[in-house]
Amino acid sequence: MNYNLKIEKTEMLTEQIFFIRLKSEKIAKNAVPGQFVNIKCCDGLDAFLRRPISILRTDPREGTFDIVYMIRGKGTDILSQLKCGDYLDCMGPLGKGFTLPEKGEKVWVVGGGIGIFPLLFLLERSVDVYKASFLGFRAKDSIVLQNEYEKASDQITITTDDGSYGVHGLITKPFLERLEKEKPDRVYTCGPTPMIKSIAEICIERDIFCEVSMEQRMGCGIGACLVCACKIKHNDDYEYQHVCKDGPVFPAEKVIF
Amino acid sequence: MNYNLKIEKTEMLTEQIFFIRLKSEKIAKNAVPGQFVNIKCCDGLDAFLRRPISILRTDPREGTFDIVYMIRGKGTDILSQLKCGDYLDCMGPLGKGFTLPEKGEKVWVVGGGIGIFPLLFLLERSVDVYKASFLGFRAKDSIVLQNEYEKASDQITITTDDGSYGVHGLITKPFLERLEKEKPDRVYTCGPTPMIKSIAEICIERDIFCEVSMEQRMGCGIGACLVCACKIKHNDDYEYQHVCKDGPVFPAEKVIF
Amino acid sequence: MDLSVNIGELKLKNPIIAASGTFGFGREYSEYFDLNELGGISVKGLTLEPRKGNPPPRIAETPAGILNSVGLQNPGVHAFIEKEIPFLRQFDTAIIANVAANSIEEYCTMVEILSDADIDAIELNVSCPNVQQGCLLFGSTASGISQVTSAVKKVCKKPLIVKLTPNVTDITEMAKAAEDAGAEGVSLINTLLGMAIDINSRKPILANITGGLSGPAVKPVAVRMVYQVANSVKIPVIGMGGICNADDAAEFLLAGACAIMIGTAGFVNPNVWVEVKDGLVQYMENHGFKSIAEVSEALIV
Amino acid sequence: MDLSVNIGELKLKNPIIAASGTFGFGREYSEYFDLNELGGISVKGLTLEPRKGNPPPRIAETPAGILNSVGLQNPGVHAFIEKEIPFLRQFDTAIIANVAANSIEEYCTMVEILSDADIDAIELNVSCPNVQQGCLLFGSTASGISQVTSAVKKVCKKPLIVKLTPNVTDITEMAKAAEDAGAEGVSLINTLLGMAIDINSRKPILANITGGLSGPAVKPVAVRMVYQVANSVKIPVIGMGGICNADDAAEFLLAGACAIMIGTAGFVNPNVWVEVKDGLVQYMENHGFKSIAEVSEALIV
Ligand SMILES: Cc1cc2nc3c(=O)[nH]c(=O)nc-3n(C[C@H](O)[C@H](O)[C@H](O)COP(=O)(O)OP(=O)(O)OC[C@H]3O[C@@H](n4cnc5c(N)ncnc54)[C@H](O)[C@@H]3O)c2cc1C
Ligand SMILES: Cc1cc2nc3c(=O)[nH]c(=O)nc-3n(C[C@H](O)[C@H](O)[C@H](O)COP(=O)(O)OP(=O)(O)OC[C@H]3O[C@@H](n4cnc5c(N)ncnc54)[C@H](O)[C@@H]3O)c2cc1C
Ligand SMILES: Cc1cc2nc3c(=O)[nH]c(=O)nc-3n(C[C@H](O)[C@H](O)[C@H](O)COP(=O)(O)O)c2cc1C
Ligand SMILES: Cc1cc2nc3c(=O)[nH]c(=O)nc-3n(C[C@H](O)[C@H](O)[C@H](O)COP(=O)(O)O)c2cc1C
Ligand code: FES
Ligand code: FES
Repeated sequence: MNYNLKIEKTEMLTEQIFFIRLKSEKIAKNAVPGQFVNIKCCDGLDAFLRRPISILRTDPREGTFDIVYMIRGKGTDILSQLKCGDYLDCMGPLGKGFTLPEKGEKVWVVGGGIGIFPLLFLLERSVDVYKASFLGFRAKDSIVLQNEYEKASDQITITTDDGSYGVHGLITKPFLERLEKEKPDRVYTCGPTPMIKSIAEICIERDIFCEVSMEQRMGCGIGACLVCACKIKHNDDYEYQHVCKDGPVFPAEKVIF
Repeated sequence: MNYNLKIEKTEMLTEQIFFIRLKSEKIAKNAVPGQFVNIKCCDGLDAFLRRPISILRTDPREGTFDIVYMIRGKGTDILSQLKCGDYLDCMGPLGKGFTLPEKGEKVWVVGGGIGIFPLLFLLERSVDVYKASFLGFRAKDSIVLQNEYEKASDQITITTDDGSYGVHGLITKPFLERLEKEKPDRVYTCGPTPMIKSIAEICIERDIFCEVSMEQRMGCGIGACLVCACKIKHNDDYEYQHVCKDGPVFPAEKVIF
Repeated sequence: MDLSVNIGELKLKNPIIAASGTFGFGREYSEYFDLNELGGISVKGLTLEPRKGNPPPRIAETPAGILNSVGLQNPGVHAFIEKEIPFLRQFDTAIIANVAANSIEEYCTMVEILSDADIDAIELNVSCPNVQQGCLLFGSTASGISQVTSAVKKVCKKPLIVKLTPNVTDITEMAKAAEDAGAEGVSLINTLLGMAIDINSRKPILANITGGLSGPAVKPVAVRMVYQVANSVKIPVIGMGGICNADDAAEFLLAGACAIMIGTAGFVNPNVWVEVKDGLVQYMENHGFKSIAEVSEALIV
Repeated sequence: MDLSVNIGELKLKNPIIAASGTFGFGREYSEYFDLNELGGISVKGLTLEPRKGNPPPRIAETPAGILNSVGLQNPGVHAFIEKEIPFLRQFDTAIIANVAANSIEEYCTMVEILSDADIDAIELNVSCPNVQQGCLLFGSTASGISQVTSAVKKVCKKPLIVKLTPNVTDITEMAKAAEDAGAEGVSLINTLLGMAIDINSRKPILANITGGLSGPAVKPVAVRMVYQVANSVKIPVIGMGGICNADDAAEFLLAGACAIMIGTAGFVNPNVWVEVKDGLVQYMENHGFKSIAEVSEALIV
């Protein structure tokens, strides 16, 4: 098998955040929201393992899909040097995605930092539903894809940790405030562990359907090596399931943070 | 210190052999024939150590120098992908070069394969002397820089192992035949060990001045790590000298092959 | 050209084996390549009871390698027999059961159970660095290895391979102990104990603090140990540690191995096992080797 | 910010030391950077008589590392004292004499001689993998280490550091043996024994067949051993093995080292020692560390 995909477009969204569009009929056709691709950032030893990156959205007609990533270390740094026309080795689509909402439901998505990326795909695939987006960023200069999320949502709330844009503080605040007034049918969340943990707890308390997308360091990316463990309730005990295969999306009430 | 040099020109001489011109006032000014540069073929881990490559020639006015290399493995393969305008990390000039001939002397150079490269610089720097070149190649398609060597020599003999060009067989044959008729003042040789060994022996027998340029795997390239050992006569015993610092050029009669 | 290899009664149609713990029970990779291509599969390390394994993170990337601290998460030997063997048996490839335990009794119980199961060989894992008691303890001394091996040997009805840890002063003593105690073969190396620290959080990257190093970084140590062991025992040696391509595999065979295992490289390239097999055939053709045995004896020193 | 470090009587102005055998006697690198930048220099391993060393090739490149088999080529302790100390003394940096020998007597004789020489410390090399007799033998057992160390200690008038080999089952036993025998500090790791084969010539790349592995590949093993040793002895620990940048150095300090040595990385980047020193200062500023000691105690487990 050959996993080299042609890069159709690259864009620098901020100093740290980059966009890549890749050609793949297979992934464009089969990917569902919440799934990811596992990327070999370069030949050779410099970023030895593959890097998991969420599928931001697909375009089945064009046979392309998009990813957006933030520079964190060696691998993403190397990715940021890729140009249109280069090839990138991606395995995917991988993992279990979100449960799509039913017609007419009220959907709230809550994302923080790089956790917002899998949620756009979910919003775009959720049709005939009411969609509210709660997005938390570090600061104004780290806000990306605002237009896309506005287009994909009926209502959008943005917070920044430093108050440099939108509501000042954590995204959980406006989320809670709105919960006082109304109750969504489904909540989907992805982002820093403290954030998704509190969103999950809030929803469980109120008994609202909630799915969380988890992150964990990976090896094989397909369920064979068992390194990407996520602690999951199992009867009155727990077991380690695996983010790459059983996840990255899990029912909030199942996850032991 | 910064060792990144701008690549001013690259050229593919054969499928396997490449030419690079690099900008460096320092190296262009100071390098002498027989010296080499030690090259970091890429950032990172894929070709971890530097690769020693001879200085083919310098252009002090332009402040450039040239190298020619053959693809052997990882490092040289990576080098072959470099383009004009890229930067290359080179330490040098390194090592001890050839003893230049005196006015009016008869100079013969004997090179085999990649061993021919340091000899061009020597020929071009040897003025007011008679210069004969004996160059051995694997086959016609591995012959490179023929014009340059013809320009730089008064007479040139080329052999190929398979007879596909020039004289059929090893370069030692025509070298010996000509020795029957006349005797040079100086012989300089570089190439495969069997070749330089026999050239050295032939010259020692006949008591002709002969210098050989040696190859050895290197670490630091500057004489600190002692890995690039070359067995050298020492009184009636031997000692290990070091190709990167005491060499690569050694007096033929000193080397224990 | 003859790619087949015999390790005691164990017959491998080719010397390419999936390394234990990197390949699960074959289900996942079966979607990426035809498992019939493999000489054998060493399954995830099995214990008598199911094991949850260690908390995450369980993996850290290091220069040219990885650290893992899975800690033998597995469904237990019974679930393996019921659920996994039937799946694996669909393929024409040897099933090697990798067995870990905390006591000699437990090793024996498991080997008894597996002796009546439909598997082709048992790989005694006395070298797992990621569990507290047992296991590695036995593998770290010659006496420990000979105790476990001879005890197991009494009840074992399958070819027995002892998997050695590289975290010892003299690997040849360990191999000899296994040979003397009746092992049909030895496999090496398991992982080198290592550690990585996140200098910003100031915490070890692995929740388990230390983990096992594998991948290209360990290859020179593995080749050296295979070479030493192959020159000190008469039983077949299965070599592994950082193999990423056919050249690496050839290096292990030249060092004296009769077969090789590949693990970590598969994380990056799920076709690696097939590519190594095809590349090895190419190498043997180019160098006029007619059998694996010829390669294993071709080193010139 | 206080970069100084004390190892017994040995005072280092900063924790960056050139690793033995990779830096000669400083002459070559003095043309590339100001040796006054270094906390110390551990010179090429010295023997009583001059040594020719092993035949070439003496180096092989491996994934993220190198193998070397220099075999202690050196001019002998007397030539060192006459010719090299005067050169090194021009610089404000600690001179650490790395001492290798084949017998306890020889170790003692050398240490006696060096005790009267103008050096700052002695690093007892009981861990060179590239010479036939002696050396590594002593370093591979706790009893060997305590014998050599206590014998040497009787005649040693300089701070004594024992350099440990990683090729052992339990590095903490070795460190404890050195501590109990009176060593002021331990340094680790020396090289991991490895091997590389040229699959086309079918010969080992090194004329010596095996050699010592160093460079980034060994870092996780080195960090783990430094962590284990720092938690099992009270004397200072000097860490090394694959350090290429300030982040790597910080990793070793967090693991419990009080100083670090750098060798192989200098082959690729002759400025590495200076860059690591400057980068470490940066790291300490960013994280509010005021002294090296604070970093050495900052690991959160
Ligand atoms: C299912 C999933 C989806 C993700 N989607 C995105 C996305 O859409 N956009 C985005 O910017 N990031 C995403 N991430 C995080 C991304 O994988 C890491 O930021 C990236 O692997 C860092 O690699 P690096 O080489 O830059 O960092 P390094 O620190 O050099 O990486 C070293 C090792 O640690 C692993 N690692 C480091 N941080 C993480 C992390 N947070 N999660 C998992 N592994 C990590 C790397 O994969 C690598 O193996 C996702 C992670 C997961 C698990
Ligand atoms: C003083 C000197 C001058 C040289 N000049 C030239 C030149 O002008 N043109 C040219 O094509 N080649 C030259 N060589 C040979 C060149 O250094 C090697 O071909 C090159 O290092 C191979 O690197 P690689 O990554 O392609 O091969 P790999 O096999 O991947 O290299 C692996 C390791 O072995 C070392 N190595 C492999 N072959 C040699 C060799 N023959 N000599 C030294 N080290 C080796 C490499 O440096 C590297 O450290 C010279 C060698 C020396 C010592
Ligand atoms: C994630 C992971 C899990 C492993 N689990 C086991 C195991 O359960 N039993 C075992 O004997 N070896 C186990 N190993 C060791 C491998 O089988 C192999 O010995 C080692 O990884 C070296 O080979 P490699 O470099 O090709 O991976 C594991 C290795 C990894 C990377
Ligand atoms: C070429 C070479 C020669 C060495 N010689 C010695 C030596 O003489 N004495 C010694 O104690 N260690 C010696 N070593 C080991 C280093 O001092 C150091 O312990 C090891 O290389 C790990 O550090 P590094 O990865 O930074 O190189 C040598 C290492 C290399 C690469
Ligand atoms: S990464 Fe291997 S199981 Fe998830
Ligand atoms: S390469 Fe280090 S001394 Fe020659």
